[in-house]
Amino acid sequence: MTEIVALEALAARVAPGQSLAVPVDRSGVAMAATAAIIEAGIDNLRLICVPISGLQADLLIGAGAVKTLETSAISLGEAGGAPRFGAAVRAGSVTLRDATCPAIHAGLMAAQHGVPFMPIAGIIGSDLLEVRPDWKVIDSPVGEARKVVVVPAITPDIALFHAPEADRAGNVRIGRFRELATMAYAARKTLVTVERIVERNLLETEDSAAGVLPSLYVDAIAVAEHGAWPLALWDEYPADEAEIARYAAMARSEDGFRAYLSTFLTHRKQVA
Amino acid sequence: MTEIVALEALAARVAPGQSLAVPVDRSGVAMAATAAIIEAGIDNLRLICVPISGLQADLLIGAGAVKTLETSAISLGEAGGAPRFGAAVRAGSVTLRDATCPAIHAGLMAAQHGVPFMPIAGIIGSDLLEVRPDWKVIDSPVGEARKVVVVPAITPDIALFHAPEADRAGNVRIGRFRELATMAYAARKTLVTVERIVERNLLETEDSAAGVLPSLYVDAIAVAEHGAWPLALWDEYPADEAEIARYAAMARSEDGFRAYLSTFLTHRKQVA
Amino acid sequence: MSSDHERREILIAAIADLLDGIRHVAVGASSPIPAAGAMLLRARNEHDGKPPVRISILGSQAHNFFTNGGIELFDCAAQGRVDAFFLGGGQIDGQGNINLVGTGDYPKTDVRWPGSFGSAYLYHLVPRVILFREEHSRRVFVPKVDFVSARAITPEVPRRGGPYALLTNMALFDFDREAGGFALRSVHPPFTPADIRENTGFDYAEPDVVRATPRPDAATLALLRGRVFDELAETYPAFARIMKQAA
Amino acid sequence: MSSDHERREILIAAIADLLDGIRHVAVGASSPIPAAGAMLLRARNEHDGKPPVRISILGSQAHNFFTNGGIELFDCAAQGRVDAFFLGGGQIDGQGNINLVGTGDYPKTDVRWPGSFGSAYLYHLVPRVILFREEHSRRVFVPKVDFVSARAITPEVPRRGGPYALLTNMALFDFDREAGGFALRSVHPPFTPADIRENTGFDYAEPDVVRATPRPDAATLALLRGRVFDELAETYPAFARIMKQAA
Repeated sequence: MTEIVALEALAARVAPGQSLAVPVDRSGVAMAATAAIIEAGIDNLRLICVPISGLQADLLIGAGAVKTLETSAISLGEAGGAPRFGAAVRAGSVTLRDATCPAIHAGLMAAQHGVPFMPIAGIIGSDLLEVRPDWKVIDSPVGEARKVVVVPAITPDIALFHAPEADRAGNVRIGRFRELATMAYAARKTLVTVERIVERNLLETEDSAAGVLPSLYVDAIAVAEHGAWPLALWDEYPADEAEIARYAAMARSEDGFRAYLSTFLTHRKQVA
Repeated sequence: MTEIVALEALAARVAPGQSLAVPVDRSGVAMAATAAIIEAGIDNLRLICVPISGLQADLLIGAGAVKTLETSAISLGEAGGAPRFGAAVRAGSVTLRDATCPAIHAGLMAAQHGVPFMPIAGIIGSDLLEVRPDWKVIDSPVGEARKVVVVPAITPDIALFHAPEADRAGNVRIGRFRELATMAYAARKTLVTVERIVERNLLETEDSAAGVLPSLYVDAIAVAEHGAWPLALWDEYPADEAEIARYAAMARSEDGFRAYLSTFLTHRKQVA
Repeated sequence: MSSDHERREILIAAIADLLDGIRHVAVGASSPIPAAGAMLLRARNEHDGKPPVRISILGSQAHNFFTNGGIELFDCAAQGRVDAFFLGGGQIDGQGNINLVGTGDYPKTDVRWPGSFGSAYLYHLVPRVILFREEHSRRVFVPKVDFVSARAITPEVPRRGGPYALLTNMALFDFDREAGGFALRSVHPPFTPADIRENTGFDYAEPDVVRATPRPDAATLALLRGRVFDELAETYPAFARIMKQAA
Repeated sequence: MSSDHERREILIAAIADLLDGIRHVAVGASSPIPAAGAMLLRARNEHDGKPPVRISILGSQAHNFFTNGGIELFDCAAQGRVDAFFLGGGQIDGQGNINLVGTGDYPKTDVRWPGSFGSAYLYHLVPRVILFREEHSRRVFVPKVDFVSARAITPEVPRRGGPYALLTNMALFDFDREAGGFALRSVHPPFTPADIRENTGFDYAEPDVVRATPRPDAATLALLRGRVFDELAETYPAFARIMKQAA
C-alpha cells in the first residue's frame, strides 16, 4: 500500500547506484525531490530520461550524482544547451546511452508487458545502433521478410515524478501524461511528489478515474508544494523562464554551477 | 475529419469481407449498429473480439454474417453459452481463430506501434500454438536465452464500438476503457455510435481529456440512443438480463433464433 | 454436508486459507465464491492486524482500480503484481492442464466451451492459481484434457506462475510442481477419500490419513455472515442475499 | 532581403507551399516558423474551401489533441497518420543524413548537441520530412555527418518516410529519393546560386536556371499578418508580437 511520507524520507528511498526514471519537463518533474536526492548525497545513479530531460538531468549530472545517462536528448529548451551535460560529455565522466524517444517508451513497455524486448519501427541506418549494442536488428519472425529493430526491456529501480494531486489511498492524478503510468508499470518502485493530497477518492467516477495512476503502482508519496519549480506543472503553474535562464548562464562554469546549486538547495529547504 | 452520420450510413461503411474489431461487453458494444449491419446484409465478416464477445458475436454468427472468428471466448455470461456460436462450431460454418485475451491486445498494439509483431509472456505449452500457426515461438534476441511467443499485428479494417458521448469535432469519451483507443489506433477506420453529441469540447480540460479518444482516429459517428441495448453501457444503464436470457433460450434452435432476430431488428427500427 | 449454503461456507473459508499471505488477488467476473473467499481473507487480516489485501474483481465498478483498459490485469500479472487468481476448466487433468475450449477434435469439437480467455497467459504468471471447479466428476477431472488451453508445467521456459491447489465441492487438492500432479489434502464432510477416488478420472497422491476439510470456526462465520456478505452484495447481490438468508 | 521579418515571411510562405496537400502536420516544440507555415496552410485551405488541415504542436495545450502520453505522436506516425514533420540538425549532409548528437568522435564529441530526439524513428515514418535549418553554412551543411542520428535512405528496409525538402535562410532544396541527394529549387532574394554554392559543404544538383523564391503575394500576406499571427500568439506570443509589429 502507498505510504505518505516526508520529502526527505521519499528521497531516502533512492539508493546509490540505482536506475532512476524521470519524465520530460512538460509531464511533471520532481524538482524538489531532486534537490533532496542531491542533498542526501545519493550518487552513481543510472538516469533514464523518459524520453528526454533538461534542468533536472543537468543538476544531477553537475552534482556528480549520475554514472550513466540513457536519454534521447538533454536540453534546457529556450534557455539553450545543458551546460553540465556538455561538460560531462567532454570530460567523459558520464557513460552515455544515447537513444531515440520512442525506443525509451518501447523499452518501458516491454517491462510493462513482462517481455524481454519490444520491436520498434524505424531506426535502421542510424548510428545509434552502433553505440547501443544492446539494441538488435532481427529478421521479422512473422509476415514478409524484413529487418526490425528490437530494444531490451527497461525496468527502472525507481520511477520519480511530480503531479498535481493524490488521494489518501495513493491514487495519483496524471491526466493525459500517460508516460507517467508507463514508467510506474515498468519500475520496481514508484515515488511521487504532489502539490496536495485531496480528500476525495480519485477513482470514484469514470471521468476522474481515466486520468489516474492507481495506488497499486505507487510506493510512496510526499507533498512538495511548487515541487516542479522552476519547471512548469501542466496548467498549475508555468515554467520560471528567468530562473532557468539564470541557471543556464551560471552553470556554464563549474564554480557558477556550485553557486547555483547551493542557492537551489537552500531555496528548497526554505519552501519545505 | 470525423463525419456525423445516420446509423444506416454508419453501418454501410462496413463492407462484406472486412475485418471488424468489437470490444468486450463491459466496454460498450454497438448493438444498434450491429442490427443495422445485419439488416444491410453485410456478410463474410472477419470478426475480431477484443478480447471476447457475447450476444453481439452470437447474433452476427447466427445471422450468417461471420466467416472467421478471432476471439478468446464467446459467452453470454450469466445467461450461459452462446448457442449460435456452438452451432456454428459443430457445423464448421465459421473458421475459428482461438486466442487468449492478452494476445489479441498485443496484436492490436503491434498495429498501434507500426511493427509487424509483438512478443507476449506466457502461452508456451498451450495447444493454442498448435491451432494458431501464425503465432511463433522464437529465441529471445536480447537478454538471457529463452523462448518467447510472438503474435502478428492485428490491423482491423474497421473498429466499431458504442460510447456515452462525443463532441461536435468527433472526440469520443471512452473513460477508462482504453482498449477502445487501442482498437482505433490499430484499425484502418473507426466507427462509433454514441448516446448523444455534446456541445462542449471534450478535450478542453486536462481532466476531461484524459478519458477521450481524439477525433483523429474516428472516421464516423452516429447517434444511437440506448445503442448498447440489451447490453450495459458503463454506468449509463445496466444490461437487460431478462432480454439476454430470452435470447439465450430462443437461440437454442435455428427457428427460435430467426424469430428473435426478426423482433430484434424491428425493435431497433422502432427506437430509431 | 447439510446444505448448499454450508458447503459454500466451507469453500469460501477454504479459499481464504489458500490465499493466506497474498497482497493482491484478482477474481474473474461471475465468481461469487472466490470473491467471498478473498473478502474473508481481507476482513480477517484487517481484524488480526495483518497486511492489507487488495482485491480486483473483473467487471466490477466498486472493486476495479485499473485505469488502463482490458490489458492492465494481464500487464499487472506480468509485472508480478498479482499474487493469486482463479481458473476453472471444462476439463482438468492430472498434470494440472486445463481445457476451456471443448471436447473431441478441434475445431469441430463435440462440446464447445466459451474459449481459453486469459488462461494460457495467466497460468504462467500468477504464482498461486487456484483451480476452482464445483462439479467433481470423471467428466471434468480427466486423465488428459482434449485441448490444453493452459499448461501447468513447462520446463522449457522460466515461469513464476502455475496451479497451487484444486478446490471442488468434494475435496481440496494441493498441486505439487516438482511431481507435476495433485495430492489430496482434505475431503469435505460427509465425503470420504473413496468418494473422491471414484469421482476423479486422474491419478493423484493420497496421504495415509486424509483429514476432513474444517468447517469455518465461529469467528470466521461471524465475519463471513456479517461484513463479508455485506461487501459481497455490492457485486453479487443475489448470491449475497441467498447466503445471508440461509445463515 | 530587406529585413529579418521579410525573410521570415518568405520562409513561412515557403513552408505552407511545401505542406500543400497534407492532412496532418506535427510541429516540434520551439518551432514558431514551421508552426506559422502550417497555420498559414490551414487558413488558406479554409479560405479556398480545400480539405481541413490538422496541426499538432508538441508541448502546446491549445494544439494538442493527443491523449495517450508521449508515445502517441510516434505511434500516430507509425500508423501513417502524420503526413509531415520538421527536423533540423547540427549537421546535415548531402545524402540527407542528419546529426543531432555532436561533432568529432562519439562519445567524447568536441561539440555535443542535445541528442537525436525522435529523429531516428520519424525519418522512416513521416512521408514529408521538411529539413528546416536557418543557418546556411559549410559548418552545418557537410559532405558527411560525424554521427548519423537519422539516415535518409535505407534500401535494406521498406519505409514511407524521409526528407522531402531542405529550407534555409538562403535557399530551398528538393530532396530526390531516387538520386539520394538534394537539388536546388530556389534561392531567396537577394542571394545568388553562387552564394549557395559557396556556403554549402555538400554537392547538390542545380538547374540551368535557378528561380528566386517568391515573396508571399498580397492575399497570403493578409492571411499571415492577420489571422495566422493571431493564432500563433497562443503558442508563441513573443514571436507573434515581433512579427506583427514589424509588419
